[in-house]
Amino acid sequence: MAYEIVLEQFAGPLDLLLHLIQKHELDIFDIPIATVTEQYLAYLSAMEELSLEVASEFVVMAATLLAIKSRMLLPRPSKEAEEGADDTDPREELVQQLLEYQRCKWAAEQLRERGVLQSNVFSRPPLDLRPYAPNEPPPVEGVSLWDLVDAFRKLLLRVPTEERVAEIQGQVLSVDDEMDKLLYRMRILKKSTFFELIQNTRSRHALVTSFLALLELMKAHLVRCTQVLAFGDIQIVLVEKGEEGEEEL
Amino acid sequence: MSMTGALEAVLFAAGSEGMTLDEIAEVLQLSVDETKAVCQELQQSYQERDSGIELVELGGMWQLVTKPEYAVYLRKMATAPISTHLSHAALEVLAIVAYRQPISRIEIEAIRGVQSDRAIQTLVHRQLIAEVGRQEAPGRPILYGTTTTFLQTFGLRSLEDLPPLPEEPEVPQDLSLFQLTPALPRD
Amino acid sequence: MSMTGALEAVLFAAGSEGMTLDEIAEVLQLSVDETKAVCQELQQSYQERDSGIELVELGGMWQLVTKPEYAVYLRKMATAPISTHLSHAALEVLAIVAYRQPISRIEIEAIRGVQSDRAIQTLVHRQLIAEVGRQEAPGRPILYGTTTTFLQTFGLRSLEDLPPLPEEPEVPQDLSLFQLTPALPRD
Repeated sequence: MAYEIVLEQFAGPLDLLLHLIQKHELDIFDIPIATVTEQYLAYLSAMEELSLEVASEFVVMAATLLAIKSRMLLPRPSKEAEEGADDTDPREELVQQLLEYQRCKWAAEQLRERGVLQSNVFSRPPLDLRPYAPNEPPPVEGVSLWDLVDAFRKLLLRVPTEERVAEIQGQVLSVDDEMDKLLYRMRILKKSTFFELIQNTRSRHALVTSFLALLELMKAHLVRCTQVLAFGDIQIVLVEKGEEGEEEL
Repeated sequence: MSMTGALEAVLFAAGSEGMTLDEIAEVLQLSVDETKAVCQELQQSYQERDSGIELVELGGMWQLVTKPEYAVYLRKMATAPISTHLSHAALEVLAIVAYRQPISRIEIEAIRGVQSDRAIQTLVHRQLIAEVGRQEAPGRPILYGTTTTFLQTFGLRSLEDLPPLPEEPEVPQDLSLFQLTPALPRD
Repeated sequence: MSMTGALEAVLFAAGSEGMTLDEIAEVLQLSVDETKAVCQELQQSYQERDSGIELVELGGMWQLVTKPEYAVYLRKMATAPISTHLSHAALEVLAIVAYRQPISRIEIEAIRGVQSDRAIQTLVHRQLIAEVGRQEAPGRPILYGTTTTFLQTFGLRSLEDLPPLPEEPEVPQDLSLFQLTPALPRD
């Protein structure tokens, strides 16, 4: 199936969201946020299963969706009760972002089509006009050797990094491994805050992986998360399932 | 001898980068208005006969190019034009810069929702966008704008030739997305 | 579309090198006899109208050239006040040729990311670079190198006097991608 190829085509989380909205013929001005969030998370885990690298932006969007979803669940203050209270639709900002991104995609497609048309047009190199010049051109003045070297140096800066030679040390972090690690720690701690649990994480990439792994653990009902205070630290509790957890200790 | 003949000879010699109206006027010893009239006359005559070339204005430069319908023959020759193929990401960034210039990297990324530095670098390298100034903000971020190469690459006389963006607030509530966005290559 | 139109487009794009009848026949997918007939037809049509160019056969090569009567304008182009300094593009190309010679146009354009034929033409015209050979590749592209004029202009005894280039800009080895690019402004 063409699943993989389709996944790789997404230029970013907004692209993926637009795709979901279009595919399910949803109203962009009234997004059923619970459904979209669910589908979005399903795509992310599919990407994981296919070992595609999930960029951190996709994870950030997952968090944004979850945040909107939870805000939608809060009772809206009645209009008489709180005048001027913040009763804007929690989806508003996202909708605006999606609309702007949609215009961006439209414009990109216009450009692509024009580029294709223009690539059908050929020119020719300029004619060597030396035979028509009666005299030798005047000598070049005002450029020094350093201008030359400087021009080359600036050029090198303009060349994209991927075309230069550089060694990049890769470190593959798999969500599966991270799930095992987190579960192991949770079996010791039983209860932890998110911050405690991930305190050994050194890079953002690792942080993202840990976060994804935690989401997976929640999905598998192996841990439960609670948040007592708004913006407070998230409490993570191991879901006890018989004795297997005990045995490993 | 005719002025259109002279213009054709001159533009033929100038080749791929073309000439501005001022430059042509200087060589032909005509006023700019007269030059423009001769350009239009030559354009007309290319349209009327079975020529293989035509006169176009791209980014303020007048140049002779082959007619698009003959591309099939030209592709068989080695002198293919510099590839315009750009990645999805690069095209998106380019579209944003084209319509929202001058614009900073941070602003581009806010619209796209993803890091865009690599795409920006590619576009700078291809000289489709360039630094046009600095934002009066902490760190004085670079502001990007499109270049003449951009206009030439996409067959535009000027930025005014860009198709107008679909407007935002007036989008009727019941307009389906499919009407808004033409044929996206998606399932 | 017409065969003379196709021929005109093909010869226009072929540049100053011209093409043999065999090569043209191959591109147009015609027999050599048919090709010759189309060539003559195009020649005829250039004579009949006020064109600035014509089709000639020189040493077995068919090529488009400007008509001799318009040479006066080309002379004007050639003697257009040449500034004594070099454009930014020309300087960049010259730097590439100096450090990477012998090098072809395609290779120069790959490094710069943009078409460079005009800058190359300028440098050839200013005698700072010259053809030093041909690449063993399809179309046998011209290879460029610097000239004695180049050495004199920059006060060099030989190419060995060229200052060594700074090493490739260092990419910090252990910098993670995320440290390189600051976080996106998100809630």
